[in-house]
Amino acid sequence: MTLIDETAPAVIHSPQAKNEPAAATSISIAGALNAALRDALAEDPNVVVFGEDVGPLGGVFRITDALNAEFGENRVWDSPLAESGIVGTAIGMAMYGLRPVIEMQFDAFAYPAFEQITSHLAKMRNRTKGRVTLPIVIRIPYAGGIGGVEHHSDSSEAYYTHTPGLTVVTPSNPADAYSMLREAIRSDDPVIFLEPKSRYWAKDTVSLPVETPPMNRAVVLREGTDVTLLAYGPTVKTALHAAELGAAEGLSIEVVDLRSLSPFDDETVGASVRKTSRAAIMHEAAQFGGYGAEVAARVTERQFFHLAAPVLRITGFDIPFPSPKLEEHYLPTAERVLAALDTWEW
Amino acid sequence: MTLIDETAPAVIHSPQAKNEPAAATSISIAGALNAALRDALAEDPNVVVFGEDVGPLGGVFRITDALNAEFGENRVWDSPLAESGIVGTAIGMAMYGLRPVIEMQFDAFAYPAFEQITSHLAKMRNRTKGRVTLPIVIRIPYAGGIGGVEHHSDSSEAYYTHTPGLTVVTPSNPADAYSMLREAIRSDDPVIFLEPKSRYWAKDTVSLPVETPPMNRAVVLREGTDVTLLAYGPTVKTALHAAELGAAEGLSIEVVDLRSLSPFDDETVGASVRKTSRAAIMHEAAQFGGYGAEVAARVTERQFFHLAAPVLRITGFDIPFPSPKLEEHYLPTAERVLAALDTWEW
Amino acid sequence: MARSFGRLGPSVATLPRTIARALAVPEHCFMSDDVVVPPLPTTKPIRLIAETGRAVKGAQTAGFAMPSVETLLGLYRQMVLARRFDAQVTALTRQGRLATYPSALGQEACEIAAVASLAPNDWLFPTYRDTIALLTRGVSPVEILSFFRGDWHTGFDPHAHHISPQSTPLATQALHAVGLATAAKLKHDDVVALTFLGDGSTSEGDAHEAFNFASVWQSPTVFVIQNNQYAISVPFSKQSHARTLADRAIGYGMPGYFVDGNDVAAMYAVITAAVERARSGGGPTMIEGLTYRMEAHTNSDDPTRYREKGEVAEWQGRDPVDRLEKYLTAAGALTDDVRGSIAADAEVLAAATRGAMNETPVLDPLELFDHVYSAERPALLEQRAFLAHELAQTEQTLTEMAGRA
Amino acid sequence: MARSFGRLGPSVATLPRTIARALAVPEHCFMSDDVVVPPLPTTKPIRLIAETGRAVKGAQTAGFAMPSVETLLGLYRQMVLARRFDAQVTALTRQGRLATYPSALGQEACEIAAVASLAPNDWLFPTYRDTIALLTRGVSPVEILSFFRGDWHTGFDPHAHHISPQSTPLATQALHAVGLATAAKLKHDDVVALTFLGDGSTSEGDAHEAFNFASVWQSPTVFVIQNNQYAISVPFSKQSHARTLADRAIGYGMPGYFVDGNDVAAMYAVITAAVERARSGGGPTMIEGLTYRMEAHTNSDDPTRYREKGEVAEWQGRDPVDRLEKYLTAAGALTDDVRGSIAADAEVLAAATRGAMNETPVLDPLELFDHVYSAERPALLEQRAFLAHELAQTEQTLTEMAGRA
Ligand SMILES: Cc1ncc(C[n+]2csc(CCOP(=O)(O)OP(=O)(O)O)c2C)c(N)n1
Ligand SMILES: Cc1ncc(C[n+]2csc(CCOP(=O)(O)OP(=O)(O)O)c2C)c(N)n1
Ligand SMILES: [Mg+2]
Ligand SMILES: [Mg+2]
Repeated sequence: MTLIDETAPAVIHSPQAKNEPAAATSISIAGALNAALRDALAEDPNVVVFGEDVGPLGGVFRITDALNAEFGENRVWDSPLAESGIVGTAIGMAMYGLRPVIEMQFDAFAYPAFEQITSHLAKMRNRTKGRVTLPIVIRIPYAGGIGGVEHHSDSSEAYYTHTPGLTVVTPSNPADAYSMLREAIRSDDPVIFLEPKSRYWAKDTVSLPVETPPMNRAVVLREGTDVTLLAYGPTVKTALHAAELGAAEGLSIEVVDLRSLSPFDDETVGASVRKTSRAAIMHEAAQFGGYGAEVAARVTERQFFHLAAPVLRITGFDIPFPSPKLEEHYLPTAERVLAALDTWEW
Repeated sequence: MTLIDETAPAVIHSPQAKNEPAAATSISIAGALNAALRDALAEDPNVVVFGEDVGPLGGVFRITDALNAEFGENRVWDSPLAESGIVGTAIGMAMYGLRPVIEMQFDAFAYPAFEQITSHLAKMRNRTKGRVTLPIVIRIPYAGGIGGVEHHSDSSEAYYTHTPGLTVVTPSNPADAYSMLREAIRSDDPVIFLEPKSRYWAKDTVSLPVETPPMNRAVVLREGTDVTLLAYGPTVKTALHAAELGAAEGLSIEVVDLRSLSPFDDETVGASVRKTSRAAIMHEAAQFGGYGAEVAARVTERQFFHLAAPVLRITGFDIPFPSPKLEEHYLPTAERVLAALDTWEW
Repeated sequence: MARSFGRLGPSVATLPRTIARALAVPEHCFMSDDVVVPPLPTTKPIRLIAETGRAVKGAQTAGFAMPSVETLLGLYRQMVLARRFDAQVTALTRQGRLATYPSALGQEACEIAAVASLAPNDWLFPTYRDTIALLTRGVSPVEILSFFRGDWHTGFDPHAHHISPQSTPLATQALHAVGLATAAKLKHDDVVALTFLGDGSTSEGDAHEAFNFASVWQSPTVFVIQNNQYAISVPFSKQSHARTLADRAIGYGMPGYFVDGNDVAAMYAVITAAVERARSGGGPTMIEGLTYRMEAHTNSDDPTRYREKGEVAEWQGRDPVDRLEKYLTAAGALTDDVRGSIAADAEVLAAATRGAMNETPVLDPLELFDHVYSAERPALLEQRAFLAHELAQTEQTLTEMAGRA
Repeated sequence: MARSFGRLGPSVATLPRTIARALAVPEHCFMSDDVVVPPLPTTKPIRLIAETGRAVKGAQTAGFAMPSVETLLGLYRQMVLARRFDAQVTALTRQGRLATYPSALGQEACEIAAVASLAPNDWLFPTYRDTIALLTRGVSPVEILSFFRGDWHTGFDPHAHHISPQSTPLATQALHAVGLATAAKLKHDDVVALTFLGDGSTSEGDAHEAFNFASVWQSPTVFVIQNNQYAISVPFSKQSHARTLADRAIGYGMPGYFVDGNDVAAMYAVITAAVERARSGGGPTMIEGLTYRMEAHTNSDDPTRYREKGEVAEWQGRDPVDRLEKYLTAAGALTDDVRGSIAADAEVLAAATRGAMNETPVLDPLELFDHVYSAERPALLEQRAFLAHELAQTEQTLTEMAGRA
């Protein structure tokens, strides 16, 4: 195999212009991510996509579907099977001006790249006083809910959010998936782009290209007055469901989709908590040292005298992610949210 | 090189019997760790020690000093230079009944082993319903304060404490260093044994062998009534210093050495916080998503109505660990502790 | 260890250390005293039975001798059973009874030859692909399939079978194999560890580290690389630029063999020799079996996206079971009777497998908390109590609903 | 790319693909069309100048031609300057002016030959050991030593010099080199990436992944392994069981060369050929230079714990600078005048280095927050403000104390 493919189509695809949006259609998160990659590849010749099975197969989740055929082997290709190699070579490419968008096939399979991510990707800008920037997006399908066998359902966000130098975001719906991935690719900082794999096929009616709020901002998805329920990625749907159930019981739950895990949008969250005076955070990852700990700690630090009760965490248990037949007992549910809210003295 | 060394001394070294303790002598943390390894090697023929430079050199911090000569190449040896290989082969050895004690040369150089640690070491017992246990100790010199160049001063505890299946402990003084390492080696679970490298040469008068409280318990090092100051590893000394300074200002600070990061000793900490009604946690790692977040979150969850103020975090900044000439500005100091306590309304 | 060195197939004997040295470069600098310098693996795979079913003579055998007809008949039986089992499991997976199943259809020669080469005390380190190897080693269908059905991560007792859990993180298990083999060596035990690896997984850093640790420590480890030419969708040509993967062996100072992975006779002869060599203190060996993954990667894969039907058809013509069948039939060992009785056994196995998978497993969600640590943790007991309470409530609700209905 | 393939030294020409193939095994299965099959590297290192200072003839040159006297004189000058610089920095470190310094004393031939082989647009990926390579490429002493003094992690502009930051995490930089070279290839730019690796670091998984990615992608990368026979205290015999590290090349289908790393003529000839080959589309090359680390690993190391003085003395007798000096003197190129003027330049460099290191750097702690992200983060600005406040208070206290005194 030679990388240079002289037969690749030379056509430059122009992304749909912003002022003439396509008609609204029903699109899944997977479809929106695919569209975002296609538009980014078309717009910027420095964008390249590579990783395991992202070529002709289109990725095991089909997020890169048809891109190899459309843009050729020089823009979208299958690499050898080695995650440290994928991240490490992406770093070298970014040093030369490319903007690699790489895929880790599943959450737990990004761990072999941990050294490249923590010691180089996250630190390069800092090490070089801003002289070397690494505009790289690492796409990671994460979390459970699809009945995956072991190592296919980890929620690894806490490892990345604790690492200074990384930006960590996660969309929960098709419009954000498109808009946030485009923004991540345009970012000059490395972005860990966490894709909630159980939500890949969730659809919404969207007209692409779409621009949603900046990816570093949280968004209030549903207003409420009694409690602020913070969620992200795969738990957003559950949070909205909990709010429905709560409403039926007369509880007014405000649902905030964090979207950006690092940085954390203190402003939006703070405003909501000051309004409701109670907060809870949901995630699938184990609770101990999970992302929810940071959320609980900083919300408490900043809003202590507005809080009527301790911040609750509705999360996975402190155990390895279970096998397919048992994951339903692990994953946080709307019922668990309500049960948790019930533990507060009101 | 053949591993089997028929010329190795066949002598079995008997550890000093518990009922005849040696006379108390001045010993450093490094010396205590070395003694613990020696006694463990002598006591249990299944204990083996290997890693980078742990043989004739005795490790770059001399923690394995003289053990190679004393126990021979079959018990204490230099491995090839590959951290994933070291952890991965230790796993296979433990499956066969050995109790490997392995060294990662510096905190950031454990990252290449991250997949072996998270996907196998932490999960093996669970994957096999308890049928395969991995009694492995990974010793990791961690944190800053020694003027190390980049990648030599990371505080990586949050990565390990968030990983279910791992036990994570860190001593702050020679007696604990000895006792906790002995206990870690006896444990049937994998233990991440974090050694505060800036404190390696701190001495105390101890008579070995010494048995301190179980390694899963926190210890109140100094009693106080106004605030509970939680610290571990390298920050314990700073915490005690802060308590001195506080006392001079009329502030009674209770200092708790956590010792065990996972599990967290809710009982000891809870009792202290209920007494003082205020708590602060110190660590060198970056604050965002750091171990202090878990401590703040769970202390708040469990003691909310006993707390007069939010739990404070006195930690590193959310930046990569600085170069030697700038680390003093990064590391938490006793002055910062007092300044932080000053931000509370009393 | 006062053991003699093992043989590793007559014509692939290890060379004496007659290599020219740099003047003035001390010997220890670049070669230790017991380095064995094998010749480069051939690029024509070692083969004992041709596709026609006839015995191969000459250079391509690399001097390996044909296993006895009894041995081959035993291998044949295992291959037929394994294939029937594999087909049954694939069918059950299509019916939705299993969460996933990576079939080894077409790879039976590699799988069975490897297992057959091991003594009971030896250890096997399989991947997700090597289910039929577990079967052949005696793990029961339900214990095996518990993992793929999704009951628990590992359904069998590794210590009872000397088989590690099937590894999903690629190449990681190779290091475990090296570690276990080294531990056995340190204890002077007669134990060899054999690990499977896929072609794709050889690209991982862990594969390299395993090869290197094994050779530096001269650990009794056998690496069996099943080069089935695909890593999910990625063809071997995008995985490696080398002539063969077996060529890697020279860089570790260990013998490497490139073998026709669809010829069970050749695989058995080479692996047996390697196991014997490891057993007798001769260190590790790398063996590449060239084979083909006939099925999709797993049931959720769509191979039409990345490979031509013609290619699959071509490899159908190189089927490992057919080939052996022809040979044994010509040798007069595989009579219709024998064939019939093996086929009948295979049906019994398939029926037992179906039966086992048609039963609904009884799982206790509270067991989730029981195997995380050896000692109880108060915080985990709290979480366990929470789930117990939730389950009790659900139970109660269900009872109430049933009462009302 | 319509470029011609590069030469890689006459006698080590790449073989045509005349390798026997398996019958019935489709060609694409185990070898792609442009695989180059080099012969195994020799185990006697390639050498052009003997330790006596005389030119080597015959097989040991592997057909590589002696560089011109002008070229060698240039290399000599750089080696002398580098050695003087290295000695000066070691002395400054002993005086406590630097936090740490890993000396490359004895490895000048590898370091200087590699840098000299590169064109300005090519990129260098050095490790902590390769400081004199940076010097030779034109980075100023203060920009280099800023890292070792502890001012900041990287003191120079990588883009200005086409040199990546000196890498501490072992072998990681090799992947960066492959990535950069691949990007340049994709952009049809005439850029080669050269990375240094230590013998110890070849044991890391990343080294393997870098070799493999480079060969699969045919990226214009040159791997220069400085086998100085120690990884801190661990001798090479505990690092690898292979004949030579260059033997690894065959397993990636790339040319590998085992070279006398204390012979700058040989290192220069082989690396230059590899760079040229990469430049003209011929893909990556692996080169092992056998050399010796004369100093301790760093100033905080104590080599008496793990190696004999005799061994060091032996290698002193193989000094790379001495050897070249003899050759050039015999060739009449190195007159006392020339030698004197080079020595004088070296003293100027040493003085400048001393001067630079005797100045106290002015560091702004607040800059700690300025380069973590491209965009400002409110929470980080809060932390910055906290430190600013703390610094101002300290300042004020100092002023007050000074006022009182
Ligand atoms: C570390 C890691 N990365 C990625 C994956 C996802 N994955 C599972 S199987 C597979 C292909 C493996 O190919 P190969 O090693 O050839 O084995 P085969 O499936 O062909 O038997 C990939 C990429 C994984 N399981 N582990
Ligand atoms: C991933 C990693 N592990 C461990 C270390 C600690 N360490 C620094 S240098 C060194 C030895 C490296 O030896 P070698 O690659 O031969 O290079 P040399 O120092 O001899 O130039 C070690 C173990 C490190 N820097 N990075
Ligand atoms: Mg495969
Ligand atoms: Mg070295």
